[in-house]
Amino acid sequence: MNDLREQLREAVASAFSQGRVRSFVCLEKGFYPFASIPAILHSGSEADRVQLGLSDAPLLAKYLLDAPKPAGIVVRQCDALGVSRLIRDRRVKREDLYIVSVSCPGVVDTAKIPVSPYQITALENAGDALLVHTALGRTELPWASVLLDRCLSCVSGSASPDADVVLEGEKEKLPAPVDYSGIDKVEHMTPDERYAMWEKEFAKCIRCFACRNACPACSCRKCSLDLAEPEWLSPAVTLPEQFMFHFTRAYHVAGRCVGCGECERACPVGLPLMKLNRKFTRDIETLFGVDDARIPRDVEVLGTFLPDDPEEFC
Amino acid sequence: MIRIGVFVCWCGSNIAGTVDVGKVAEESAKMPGVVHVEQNKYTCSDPGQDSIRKAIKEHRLDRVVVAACSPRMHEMTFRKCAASAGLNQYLVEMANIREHCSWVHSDMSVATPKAVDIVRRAVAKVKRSVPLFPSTIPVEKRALVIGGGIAGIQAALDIAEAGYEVTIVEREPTIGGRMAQLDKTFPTLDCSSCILTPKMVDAASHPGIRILTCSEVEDISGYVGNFQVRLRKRARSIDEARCTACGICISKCPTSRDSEFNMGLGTRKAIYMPFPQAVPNKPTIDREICRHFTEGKCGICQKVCPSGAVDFSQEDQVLNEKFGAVVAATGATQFSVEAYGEYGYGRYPDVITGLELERLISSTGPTDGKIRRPSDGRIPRTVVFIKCVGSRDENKGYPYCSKACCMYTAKHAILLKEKIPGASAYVFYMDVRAGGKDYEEFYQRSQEIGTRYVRGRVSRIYPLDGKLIVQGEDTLLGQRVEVEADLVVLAAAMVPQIDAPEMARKLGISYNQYGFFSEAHPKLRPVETNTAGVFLAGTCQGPKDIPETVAQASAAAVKVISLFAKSELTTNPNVASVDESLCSGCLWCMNVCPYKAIEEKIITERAGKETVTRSVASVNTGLCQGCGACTVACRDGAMNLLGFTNEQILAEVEALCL
Amino acid sequence: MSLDWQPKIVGFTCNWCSYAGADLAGTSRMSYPASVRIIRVPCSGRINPVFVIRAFQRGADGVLVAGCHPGDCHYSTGNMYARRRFQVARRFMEYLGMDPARLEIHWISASEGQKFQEVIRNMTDRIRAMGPNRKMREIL
Amino acid sequence: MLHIPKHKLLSLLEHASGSWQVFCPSRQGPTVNFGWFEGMVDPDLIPVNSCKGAFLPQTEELFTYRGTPETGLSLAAGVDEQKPVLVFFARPCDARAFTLLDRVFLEGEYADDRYKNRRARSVVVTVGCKSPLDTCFCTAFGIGPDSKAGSDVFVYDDGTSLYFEPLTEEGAGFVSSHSAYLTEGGTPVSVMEELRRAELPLAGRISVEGMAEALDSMFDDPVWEKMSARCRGCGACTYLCPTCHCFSVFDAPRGVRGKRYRSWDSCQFSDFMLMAGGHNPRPTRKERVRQRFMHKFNYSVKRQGDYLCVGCGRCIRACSVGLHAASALFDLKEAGRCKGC
Amino acid sequence: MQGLLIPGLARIESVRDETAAGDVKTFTVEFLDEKNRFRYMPGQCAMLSVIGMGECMISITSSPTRDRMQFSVKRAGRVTAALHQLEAGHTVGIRGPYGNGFAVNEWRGKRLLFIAGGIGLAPLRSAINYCLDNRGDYGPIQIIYGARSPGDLCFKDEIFENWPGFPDTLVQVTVDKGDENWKGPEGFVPSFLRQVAPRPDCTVAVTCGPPVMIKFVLQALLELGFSDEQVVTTLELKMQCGVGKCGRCNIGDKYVCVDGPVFTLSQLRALPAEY
Repeated sequence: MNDLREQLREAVASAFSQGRVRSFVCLEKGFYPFASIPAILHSGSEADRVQLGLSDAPLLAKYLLDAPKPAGIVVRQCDALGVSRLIRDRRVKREDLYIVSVSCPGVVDTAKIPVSPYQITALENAGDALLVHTALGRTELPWASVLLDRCLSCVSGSASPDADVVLEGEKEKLPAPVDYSGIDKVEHMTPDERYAMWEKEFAKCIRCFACRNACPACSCRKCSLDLAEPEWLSPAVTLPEQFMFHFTRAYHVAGRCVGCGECERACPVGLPLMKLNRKFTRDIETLFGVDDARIPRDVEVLGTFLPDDPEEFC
Repeated sequence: MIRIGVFVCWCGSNIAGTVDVGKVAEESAKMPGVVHVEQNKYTCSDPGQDSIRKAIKEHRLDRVVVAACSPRMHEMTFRKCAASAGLNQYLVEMANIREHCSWVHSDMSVATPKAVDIVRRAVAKVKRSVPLFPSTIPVEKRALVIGGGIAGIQAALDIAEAGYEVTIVEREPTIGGRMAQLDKTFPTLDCSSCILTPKMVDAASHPGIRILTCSEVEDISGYVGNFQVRLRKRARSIDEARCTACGICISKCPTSRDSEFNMGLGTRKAIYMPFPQAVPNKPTIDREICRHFTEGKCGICQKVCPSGAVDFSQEDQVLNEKFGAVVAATGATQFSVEAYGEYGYGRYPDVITGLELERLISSTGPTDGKIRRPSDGRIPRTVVFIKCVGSRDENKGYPYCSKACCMYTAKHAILLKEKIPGASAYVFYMDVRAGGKDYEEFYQRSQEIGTRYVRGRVSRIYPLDGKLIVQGEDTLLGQRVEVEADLVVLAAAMVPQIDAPEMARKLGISYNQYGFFSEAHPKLRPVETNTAGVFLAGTCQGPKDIPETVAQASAAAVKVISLFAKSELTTNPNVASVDESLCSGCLWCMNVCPYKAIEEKIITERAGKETVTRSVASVNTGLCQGCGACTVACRDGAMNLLGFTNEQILAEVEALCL
Repeated sequence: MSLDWQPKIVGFTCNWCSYAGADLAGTSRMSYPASVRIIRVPCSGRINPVFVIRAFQRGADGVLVAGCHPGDCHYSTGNMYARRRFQVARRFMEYLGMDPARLEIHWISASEGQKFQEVIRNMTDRIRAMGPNRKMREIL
Repeated sequence: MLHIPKHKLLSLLEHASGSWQVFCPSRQGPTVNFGWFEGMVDPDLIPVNSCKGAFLPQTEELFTYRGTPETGLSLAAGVDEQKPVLVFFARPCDARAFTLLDRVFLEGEYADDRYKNRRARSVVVTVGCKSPLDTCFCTAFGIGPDSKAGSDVFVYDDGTSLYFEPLTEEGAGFVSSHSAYLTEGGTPVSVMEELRRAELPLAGRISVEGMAEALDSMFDDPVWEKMSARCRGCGACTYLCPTCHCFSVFDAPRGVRGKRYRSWDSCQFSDFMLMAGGHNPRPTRKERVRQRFMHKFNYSVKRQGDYLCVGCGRCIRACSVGLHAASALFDLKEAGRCKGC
Repeated sequence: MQGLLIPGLARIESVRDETAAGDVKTFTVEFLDEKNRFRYMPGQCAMLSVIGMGECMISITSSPTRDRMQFSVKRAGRVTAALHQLEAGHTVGIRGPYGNGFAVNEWRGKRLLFIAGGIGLAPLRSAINYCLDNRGDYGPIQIIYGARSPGDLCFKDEIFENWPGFPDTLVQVTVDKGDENWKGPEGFVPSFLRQVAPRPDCTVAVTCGPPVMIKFVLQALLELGFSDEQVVTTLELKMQCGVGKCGRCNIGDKYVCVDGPVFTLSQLRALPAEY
């Protein structure tokens, strides 16, 4: 663990010293010990700030948009997908990037820890268990029970293929297929029940755009939802507009969502946004025979077709 | 300000009979932007159009809505009318209150409010219309025909006859293509070369036609009327101007290899002419085997050539030329029948393909027209024909029907009997398809002369003392059949050229799952492609026989001619357009464009203090046909379709729902 | 729900097939309920699923999306994209609670005036039975 | 002191909602959110959002209009519910925040009539913070779990009963009008003690001592660059903040009629300041993040004599990249100190 | 109508094209309802609504000493473009007055130097006419006005006929680039200002125009010996409410809408450079 961090630190430092990068996107210690935060380094001397981020680590890919190029970035598998998304969307050029990939045992979701995260003094990855240290003492929790959802169905624990540097550490312990049970639940409701449910959820939405701004698939220079003309979305926060907002957001990432769940993690009022994204992902996989639609491809699923595509219209 | 005029048409009683036109006019007057409303008995009539012109001037109208019939009926009429009054014709919008309203409803109380809605929609849309200006593009009146087979030759001749320059590009040393390899043609049994060679000569001698053999298309860019084409003319090593085609060089050449023209049944020299009537009638040096090139020795041909036409130093030429239209006539090839191991092609020399048989029958062939077995040269007494080899077979070949095989097999059977009296012919078939003028009769004839048609597939062929035992099943009698054959002929399917997809990409046209080029519309635009200015002729579009091929070639020629008949093309201004300030440059729009009309463009702009360069999508208005698929693929709303903008459509939706 | 209530159906039709089909219904005087209001677009590939949501927002009781039959697109492939887009988008609207019957997608050729008539008749009947749409609808 | 068993609380609110618009916390799936009373109330958890929406709704109708500029217009001002607003179970920080919003919307040359109407006759019932979160640091701003500022009624929760202590006339009015549900007797001494003694560990880590003055000279400090680098530019912090009050005004035309709305807006959004000509005085996250914290910890002190932050910790819980009042105050303090050395 | 953010409806009495390009129009308006009328001072602004499109803050270009209220608007964004679409007889919404305005009372007895570029003359025009209508109260008035071309000059009748007619009033007009019938001086305002070199003593210099011009005009004034306190300018920022609540138009702790738009150079120097 720590020696992985050491390797990482060296990788970052040498990237600067070799003049491979002008900036480096990584994680650093945050205000709270449990939550590391994104950082953009500008010189090798800052390399010590680099952290692996055992818990609540935000996704980094999108910081590449503004980082001075060539830019380095530390990626886990989830981030690698995000980077690959941005490359496919031509928002960054691969040649402008220096990708250091670290294999990742999964990221702890402190929301799943029974103690208040803010009381955590330290977290410790002890093989199949997580050790939570607080002022009051030490709690041991089964590893699987504390991971972010995205980690439970990690595309693959192994480091991303096209990295410049691959740092092998502990591998993802339990990559499992995406859990669609949440979607099933909704699908089994009647339309009215579904509508009532979403109405309740969307009523909570404060339209802060945290979901959009956190999403590696939402990288437009100017989001069409911000335009005054044509007004795709009214700034008025009313239920019909909330439906418009969430439909459009989800539709725009349909077939492009990398399944990182950062939108959901970023949502301050806890909307189940992945319930929207995953619906598209699964439909696309089942309808168009795409295997694992989370992986960015050279042709968008909705940007192509098969002569005998299925349809349920009439 | 926006000053919209609304003209509500009675269309006699067609509209006024079921729609309260007065009410519609009254309501229209209240719509935002509307400053003038009038009713006309027949708006499309001269007085009607005059009143529009008058109103445009008197009321300073800058937008016009005509509430009348379908735009498919009269949009052009009213656009011209507005234009004649000095208003940009794209500031006219029609509200279809006849076909979509008065003619489908009888109750005025429901038809009238609906008509009002329809007008409101048109008003809302036209309010957001902007003047559009069709651009005109010049037409380079030279046609490029790719492929010098019968399709290419026919197309070239027709185009040239109309007085336009044509260039035929043929990768072989001669034009003529597959048809030149054939002996006789069904159903008339006239000799192939007898009807083909004159055409070849016509083409060669036609002042308007230039033939580039040993040549290939390397790249095509541009768009209808203005294609930039890069051609490579491979070195022939012969000075065509000097060569008199005396043929001494050929006779003296020490090196030889299997003849492609004879399907490998005979040989040819390193310096050769594919066949005597080749056009141009000049030899070519095959540098792959010529000793001068392989070993640096030899050079006999050069020594013996009386006119000093042999030129080893000749180099490939690259020609960059401009053409206004392209006819793809790249033809098809023969299914590689090795896929059917049970037929033993390749293992047993006396198992041959239809095209090989053509060469054996042909007087210019390796056997001077005598049908002899490749193995021992003996005259075969019993010949088995197997149809649908590679066609109508999803497992080993293709699901489609190769179309010509039934007829040429019938032809082969007939010719066999002619050439070898008393010989017997068996035809294993799945169905006999003889759709076509005189085809059925021709097939009947082949039966009358004793050809035995066995319905069923051949399961196995094996040699047994000098013969080929053909085992199969007669599915009609439901019994196994076994034939002792001297020769087995496989009716190999017509399949696309292996490099067809590559050519399609060069041409920017699409192709089907097998590799045949796709026409713009299977019924209504059979020779056009979805790239304007590129047309299809012959088997590159799908299996065809000669008559069909020639017909399609002439059709393609007509398309080219009518294109050249215009001095310049006016492009439809309802094309996609990019708001570069919004475009993120993801270029996903490129994928969905059926016309390759979107390309990347690098722009430089000020971003705060420094200047930055970034890439955005850019629409080639010459190529764009205005379908709008790209606009929906564009998430940031940067891609819009002029005349059907997002602003307009959203406004229409709103207007209809209010 | 009073029987004389007329649902409001917004119809997006491609110019080459379905709009012409509607025209044909007209020229052949095939009557159908006065529920549908047509917006003409070049191709079903031009129709953005977001337009549909906007229609429901503004008060449509149903939306019809119509284009050339797959394979017959005037622009060769536009309706193929439309088919994919609306296949997933329609399922998604359903998932959000919109009754699927309120959004219909049909392939109507220029020669299918009768089909157009039937589509409108059936759709209108179904929506009449459901009553006015309240979902995603703004109150003015 | 008048009190009511917790399980009877709902019936009290049911009754109250007859003559009041009740704004209170209720459980929404995993979280507790403030919102208009719909038969549910949750007095225990600190809501995710603040209750500023009671007086400054996220979106409100300023007026509706008919007609067009060309054909003539008529306006009709949007009207509020006639019932007065009852904010139930505000937290001391929320209540205090109201007093800060009042300075913005009620004081000075222009009083905001819409805000004023809702605020007038309103009653704020605040519940003592028995179990403050680890993200709470209100004490850093002189507020505490038992602060009464901005409240009309203060409620003590001893776990089984709620004790009502009227602080103002309006408060007293509200309590007496619901005396039917309340029984007299007893003082929740232990709870009061508990509240007084309540410790906020976080408050220890940060102090706003002299922050305003320090910031005077830090407008061009590199710390802003460092802090803002990770900002995702969303509005979560500002929208959940009980004191942020930026809004925008816009029209929603529908044919020949329409509405003019006012909606929350956020200084963190990239085109918050974008001008018609294309000029943007705050083009990057740096300027926007700086604006937010300068406004809270410097500008507002100069304008209204007080910090525009109550230490509720909502931004701490809201921000997905740990850029919040606490971290900012911490970093700014550091930066300020470094300047010294 | 009651309501802080609710405009009063006004009728457009007339619309005048100021520039050849037609990008500046002057609207003369009259409230439909007497009680919406408001008193204002030169330099103050009002929120102009095209109902259904939106609002924008526009400086009042007429002088309170004249009876009709006027606004000169340059086409810049959506709202101003929509405003330009309107004609006499159409309805707009107006609320105000907002902002501090010019300290015309403190100017009494002083010499006044107005320096404007392009549409920047609009707010100054209000003050100029105010001072001219109270001519006796003020010392000599010098007006230096410039524009890109003769066609871009606004209020031509006033700068060429009306104003020069007043006693002790000097109007000097320059254009960046003249045309065939342009007789006057050519050159940018700042350099022209240096040539003219007005005297600083007991003078108030009031300037408004495009940011670049202001930047160099301020330099020039300082060179000419003006002090920060003597120099007055107006600022423009995006505004939504106009009453210091929407939190948009602040520069440091000052809101342009209520503390501005008029600032002395010394006040500006105290503010962070974020505009």
